[in-house]
Amino acid sequence: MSDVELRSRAAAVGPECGRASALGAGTRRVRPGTVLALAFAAFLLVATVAPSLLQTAAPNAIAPRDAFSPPSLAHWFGTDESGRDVYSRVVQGTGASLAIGASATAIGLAIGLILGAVAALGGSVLDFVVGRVNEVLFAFPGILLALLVIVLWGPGPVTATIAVGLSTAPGYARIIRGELLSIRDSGFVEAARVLGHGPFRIFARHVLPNALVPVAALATLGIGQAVVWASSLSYLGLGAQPPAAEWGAMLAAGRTYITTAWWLTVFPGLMIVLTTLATTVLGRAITARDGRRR
Amino acid sequence: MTGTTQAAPAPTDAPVADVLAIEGLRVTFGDGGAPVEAVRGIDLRVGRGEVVALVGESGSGKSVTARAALGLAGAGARVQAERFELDGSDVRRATPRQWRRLRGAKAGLVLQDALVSLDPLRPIGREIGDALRLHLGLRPAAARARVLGLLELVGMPHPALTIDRRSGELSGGMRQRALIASALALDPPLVIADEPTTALDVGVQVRVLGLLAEAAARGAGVLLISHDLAVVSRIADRVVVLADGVVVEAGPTGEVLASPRHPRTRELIAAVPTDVPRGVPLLGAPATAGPSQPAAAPAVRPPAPTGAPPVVEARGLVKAFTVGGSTTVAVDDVDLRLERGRTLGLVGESGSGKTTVARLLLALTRPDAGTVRLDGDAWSELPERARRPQRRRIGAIWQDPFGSFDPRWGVERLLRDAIAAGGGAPGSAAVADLLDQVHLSPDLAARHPLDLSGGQRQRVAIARALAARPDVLICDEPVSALDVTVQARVLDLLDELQREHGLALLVISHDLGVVRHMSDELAVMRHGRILEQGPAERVFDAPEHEYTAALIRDSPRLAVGPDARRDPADR
Amino acid sequence: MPASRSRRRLAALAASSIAAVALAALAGCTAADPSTSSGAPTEGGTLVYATGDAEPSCLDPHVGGNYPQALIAGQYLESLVSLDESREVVPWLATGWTVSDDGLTWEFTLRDDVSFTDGTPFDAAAVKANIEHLQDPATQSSTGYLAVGKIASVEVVSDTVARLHLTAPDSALLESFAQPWTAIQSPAGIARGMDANCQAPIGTGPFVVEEWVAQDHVSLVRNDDYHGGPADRGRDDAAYLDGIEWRFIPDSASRYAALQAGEVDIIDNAQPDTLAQADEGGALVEIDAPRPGASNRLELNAGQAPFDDERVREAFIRAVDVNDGIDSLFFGTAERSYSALSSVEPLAYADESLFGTDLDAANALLDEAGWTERDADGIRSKDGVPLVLRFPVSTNQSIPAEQSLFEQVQATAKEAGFDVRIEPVDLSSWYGALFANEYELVSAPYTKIGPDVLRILYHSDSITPAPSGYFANLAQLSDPQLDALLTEAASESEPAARAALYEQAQQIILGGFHALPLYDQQNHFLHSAGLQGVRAMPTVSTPWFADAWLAG
Amino acid sequence: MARASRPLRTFALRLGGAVFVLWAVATLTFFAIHLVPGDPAQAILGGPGSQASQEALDRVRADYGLDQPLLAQYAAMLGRLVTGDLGTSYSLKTPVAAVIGGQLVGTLTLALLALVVAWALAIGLALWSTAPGRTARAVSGAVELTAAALPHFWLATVLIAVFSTGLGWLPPVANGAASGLVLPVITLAVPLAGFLAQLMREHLLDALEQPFTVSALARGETGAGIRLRHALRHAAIPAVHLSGWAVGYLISGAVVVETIFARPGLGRTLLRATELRDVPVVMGVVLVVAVVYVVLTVVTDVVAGVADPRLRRGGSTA
Repeated sequence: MSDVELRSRAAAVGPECGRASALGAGTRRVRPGTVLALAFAAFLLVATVAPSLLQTAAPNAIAPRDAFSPPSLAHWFGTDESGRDVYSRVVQGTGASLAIGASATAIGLAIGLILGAVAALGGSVLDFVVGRVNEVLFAFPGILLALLVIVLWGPGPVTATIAVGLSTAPGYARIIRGELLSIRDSGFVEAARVLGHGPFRIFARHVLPNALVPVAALATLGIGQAVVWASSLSYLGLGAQPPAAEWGAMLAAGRTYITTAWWLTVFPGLMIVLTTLATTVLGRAITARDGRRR
Repeated sequence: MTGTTQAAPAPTDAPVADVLAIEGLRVTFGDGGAPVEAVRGIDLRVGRGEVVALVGESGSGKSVTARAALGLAGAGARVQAERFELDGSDVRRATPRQWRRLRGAKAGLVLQDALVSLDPLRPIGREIGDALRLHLGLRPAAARARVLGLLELVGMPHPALTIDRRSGELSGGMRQRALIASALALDPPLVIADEPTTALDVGVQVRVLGLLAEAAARGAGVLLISHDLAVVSRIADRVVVLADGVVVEAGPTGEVLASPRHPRTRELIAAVPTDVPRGVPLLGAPATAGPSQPAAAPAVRPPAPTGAPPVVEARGLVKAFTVGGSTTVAVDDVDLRLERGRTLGLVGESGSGKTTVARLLLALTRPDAGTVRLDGDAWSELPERARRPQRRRIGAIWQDPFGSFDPRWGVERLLRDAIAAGGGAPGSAAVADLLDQVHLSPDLAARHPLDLSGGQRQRVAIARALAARPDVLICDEPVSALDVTVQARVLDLLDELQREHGLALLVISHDLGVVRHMSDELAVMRHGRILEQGPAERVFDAPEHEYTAALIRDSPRLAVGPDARRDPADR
Repeated sequence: MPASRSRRRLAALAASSIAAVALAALAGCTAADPSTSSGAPTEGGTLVYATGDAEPSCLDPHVGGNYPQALIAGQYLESLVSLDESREVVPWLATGWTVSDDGLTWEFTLRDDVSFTDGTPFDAAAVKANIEHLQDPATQSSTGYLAVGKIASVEVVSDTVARLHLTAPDSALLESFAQPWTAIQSPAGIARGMDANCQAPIGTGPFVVEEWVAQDHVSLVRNDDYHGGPADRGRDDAAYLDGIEWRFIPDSASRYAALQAGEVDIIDNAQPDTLAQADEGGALVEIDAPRPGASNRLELNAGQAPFDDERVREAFIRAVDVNDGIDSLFFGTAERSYSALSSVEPLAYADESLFGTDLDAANALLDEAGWTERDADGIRSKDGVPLVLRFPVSTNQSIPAEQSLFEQVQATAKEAGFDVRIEPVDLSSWYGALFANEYELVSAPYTKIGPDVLRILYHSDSITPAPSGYFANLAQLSDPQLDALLTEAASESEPAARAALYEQAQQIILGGFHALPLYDQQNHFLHSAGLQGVRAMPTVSTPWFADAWLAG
Repeated sequence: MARASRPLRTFALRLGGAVFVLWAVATLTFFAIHLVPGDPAQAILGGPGSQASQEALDRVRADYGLDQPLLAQYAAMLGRLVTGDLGTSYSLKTPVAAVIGGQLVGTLTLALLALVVAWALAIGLALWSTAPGRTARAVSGAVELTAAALPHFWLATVLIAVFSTGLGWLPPVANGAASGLVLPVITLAVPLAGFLAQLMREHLLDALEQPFTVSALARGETGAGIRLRHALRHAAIPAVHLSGWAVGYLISGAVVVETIFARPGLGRTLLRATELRDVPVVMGVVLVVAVVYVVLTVVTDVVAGVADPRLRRGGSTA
């Protein structure tokens, strides 16, 4: 019997008992994937806080003579064009990359939150205005935004981060607005008003927390995306500054040798993907818990 | 209204061949390690032209049984039966492919809410036509013609227009008709209707039942699933009462109603509020009730000296909504008085403006005209800032308590929050006490509403409302989402609490039976206006307005005599 | 494939007959070039050329005047003179020339049998028009403008004789006229105005600009009436090819892939790693033609601290180690240079001893110079000022391998306590940083024929920026003695004396540790074995297709 | 009559909104670019490193009104824009309209094809992710995320290495033929497909939990039928709303893709113009992109509205 029928059981017996819908959906149970994700997250944490614990070599020590050596026991991920140990650089790059990813996402979220909140809670006029502002941001090709920011303040991780943050903001704004609207009109906000709670308390205790849960899930996706974005800037030669070992930059630099030395791009790329995977799985875990409740 | 019925009504007294024959049906959900047995060996028979009502509370297994009859119990379910025949063919070993051929052709399904049971993105014509397409491979044009016929059959107004509408664009009644039409598309020998009338306005209820009765009259076997004995008793030839996955009682409707043998059956009968006079508890002592000590809430206030202003008084309330250019008047010149310790019932069909009135009284929306006064003082005119400290005095419970709980909060936190709002000390003692007042065990405090049953949730909602020590409780459709038995207990609880705390209640419902049972005063509302208002008994016994009369006539009551199921058909 | 060795052999052969050299050139400059053994040339076919250089914003090399323009202009424009493989000046549009004793008057005799592809005859008037066009500020010429800077006026003696009056002797004049940036165009074409002329300049060359599809390609078609060419050309007739599709493929990997896929017949700016591959593969043929003029080198900005102190400059040069890097990053396709000039320049002076790596010496020098304090990372500082070297890198100008090499410079310099800050930026920001004098290190290639490039790069006059902010002396080397030498050399027509002067000049530049030479300006072409008869012009190493053909 | 005026009002709002957006985009770009270091006059005179003489600079400044105060220049620019004049490119000396006109088609073809392909891929992925069994969902989920996490430049290089250099099936760079479009389109489409699929699968799963799937099953509908005829529509609508954003995303991607595959197009024009500080061209490209975006959002809103009448009541603003 197809799984449609399995899942539809939720709806089938839904009206009768509230918890069936929770049982019904397969997405909504803690999965082994979550455990793996946590493990990887732990690795990232260590790599950020104390990279030296994980490194097998000095990340920036050059050794031109053994450049381009493929993965081996000596160099797990091989060496790059300057003979630096790719594995150690990948570990080294974790901090920088996550910093870019996280802070870019943070910037995007912050702006998005402000715009979204104003739009959702500020009345129809503000909503319209913010809507346009959002469209303006949307209408700007993200890359141009990035280029402008970079030529304005010079290249480097910071500007790259700002650029990426800015260009992701409208997306967040739109989603947050939607969330806030649905919460604003929800029964529990009404109930809180009836109990005589003030608007700020309601916003702080009910609206915001509930809006943030799905947003958190978004953010997890955003981090990986931001790193990828930054790497594209590095490809255009505007990303992190050498010799900083940042995944995006490594990806961009290694690209030249993709046919001769695959390991230069594959491993940093893998880290980006795995990070996105891990964060997303964790994000899903968060929302799954929340999702049961809506 | 039913228009052209083509097939000559099959004589009901003719020997009936079973379209559904089930013996020893067991359904177990192997969720995780501990398998849950939802249905534990029931026998069920539906003959041609026969309406069989499968009645029971939530979790009694009735819906699972119905699904099983369609092979939709779910992949997680294990279905066993000694005998399982659909229109004569054994389906115990049926493959998914075979099931698909049976569904729709041999058995049609009518679900509760057509708004979600029909794909909101597809015109109903297509939805109905699907069955034809799937089983007869009809070309769109041919299918359309057939669908139009079906819409005629179910008495859909202007079929030619409605056929291209989506369910969201239709009224509840029309939707339900469409849904039934899709179930009848291939004129299946068996029609299974799962709560087809729950939460529908009584008028619509009657018409829907009428359609099912007609289907039976045309020779189909109808399996009608409901928690409300009163509703099904209208048209059911036989009643099968389920409890905890077993049949506790079965027999001709008349007999079962006249002389119920099993306590669960009696409970179901007793739970029907219609015609039970005000103040008489429906189910005697609440089943879940513990020893109810005197409440910690303030003692009953003395009934207000006559002449004292009503707790809540609304004068000339008017509220209109403008949705993109078009304006609709939701509430039109409404006057209401809520006296301390008494209950005002407000009844009307969906869309009559009941809820808007509630929101106006709660000062959640500003009236365009008119005022609401609280204890004679200004209320609706107050600036929100000034009103806020007073708000706790008017509590509210809604049809969907779940939606009124912050999804992130557990029972305890919900109640503490409310107690604090009422100026009380939010200790766990207070929480336990509140739960006790609504006859819930204190250890529910630790749970999340998600893990509570519908009835328990509504009790928690009531507890939260009480926590703020209100003078007035506004109940908007407090029970319409609940099983009758649960509904009965909640109603009894409200009564009890009113007596304890001298609350003034406003009970809003589309179900006149409920309102009448609860109310001292009664107001009938339609199109935003109060049609008539007065002492409950008077309004109910001698309705001044024809509409009121219709409401009274349609409100579900236990039918007496086997011919009961005829009457809806001739309207 | 040690190109340099073959070049030296060439220098030796130089005396022998021009045509022979031309052939030998092909033999020498190209790895195992089949064309030497191959059969008769075949007519027809369109060659697809893929360039990695930026797309010019104007096809007229008079305007602005950069290498991308030179590359393509060489196909439809001709110069007055050219160079042969031994870098001797040989006739082209001018059949001969004489110079007065005071070196202030030059007389050029012109070919009388040439006309521009618009029918305008090529004559002295045309030469006059072109030189004036170069000198007109409205033309916005930078390279050609400098080349003809000393010409006061042009006198049309007859149709075939043009007399040039100079303000000062110019020993580099002929070399200047050999450059594509001074190539001769139809006066009628120039008269059309800049916009039209930029779209399709009209020359006398073997091909004619047919159309220019922005960002995609320029189509060139054969000039059927073409005859002659530079004196060292083996033939006299029009090109074999029907035309050339000149494509712009900025991404090196794609460019190489396109060549492998046979989408294009020849690419320029071939990357070291792909050269190495091609070498193994054998299906592709390489032409290694280093650009003349300056070598690729790091300029040390002596205009401000810390490099205003020679000891610090020497310390830096002693500290960095690039040899291994060059080997590994360039896969042996580039040879370390120890000269400020390209190795193709006969007057290039190299002194390897100045550039030996010696970390101890470096440290000693820095201590001596007062950069004694060192922080946790080992970065030195003096009076609290850290030893920071800002190094803006133009991502448009430096290939990945070079940028990686800079990272290695960064890493090795750090050991001595230098904090090298590599700043990858786009071209505009790069110039911006230079103009604002916000750099201590910079790599700025400069292509020009002849040692006179030294005057442009190291004469103190070149420190004072043009109104636009541009200045060429990025080392900000200001040395009266050097200035004198360069000025004198520029007007010294006697070869031996001239050579001596330039050698002294280069000794000052290198000896003062003002620049760290890396390698010649890399200029590698890769082409399919099917393409034959290609040569790189000895002038500025642009490809010459008039004698190329597509075999089979 | 209130009913009659409504579409008019909404149209007026839309139009007003669109104009506002264009104005804002123009303004932002104008001032942003003028904040950027680099002298426009120099950009005009041969770009970076030009040795233009003082008089030349002065003349150009006068010609292009660069000696005017910034606000005056801004006003002049707006004036030109209103008359539909995008000005003249600094570096190419040709009308911006012509410069862009030449590139627009190429980029739009690329972007729209990529959008279509992305949609196809996304639908496939999303459907796959709802297939029976945990593994399908897990694997497809991983595939979606990986796809979404692929940088264009990396994907492009790999595709070239495999399909051009390796297998020799497809040309590595644009050539008039359609085959030259394949790799660029795929490069652009895959990461986008990753996004869309993630979005759709969530809604797909939700839709499959709706009661109407039960009714459909009860009619004898097949699992596939449920997915294609019912669930997919529900999943598609939110994704359709994204299309506007998607085009912006694709054009950003086009910068890289067009560079790698040597395709003429807006992306490269934009990149080059920014590097050369060619203000008019940057402005022109941005405006064109904005127009495309605005038009597309309107279209998608209409499409979504047709697909789901519920959206027409109380339309969304942001």
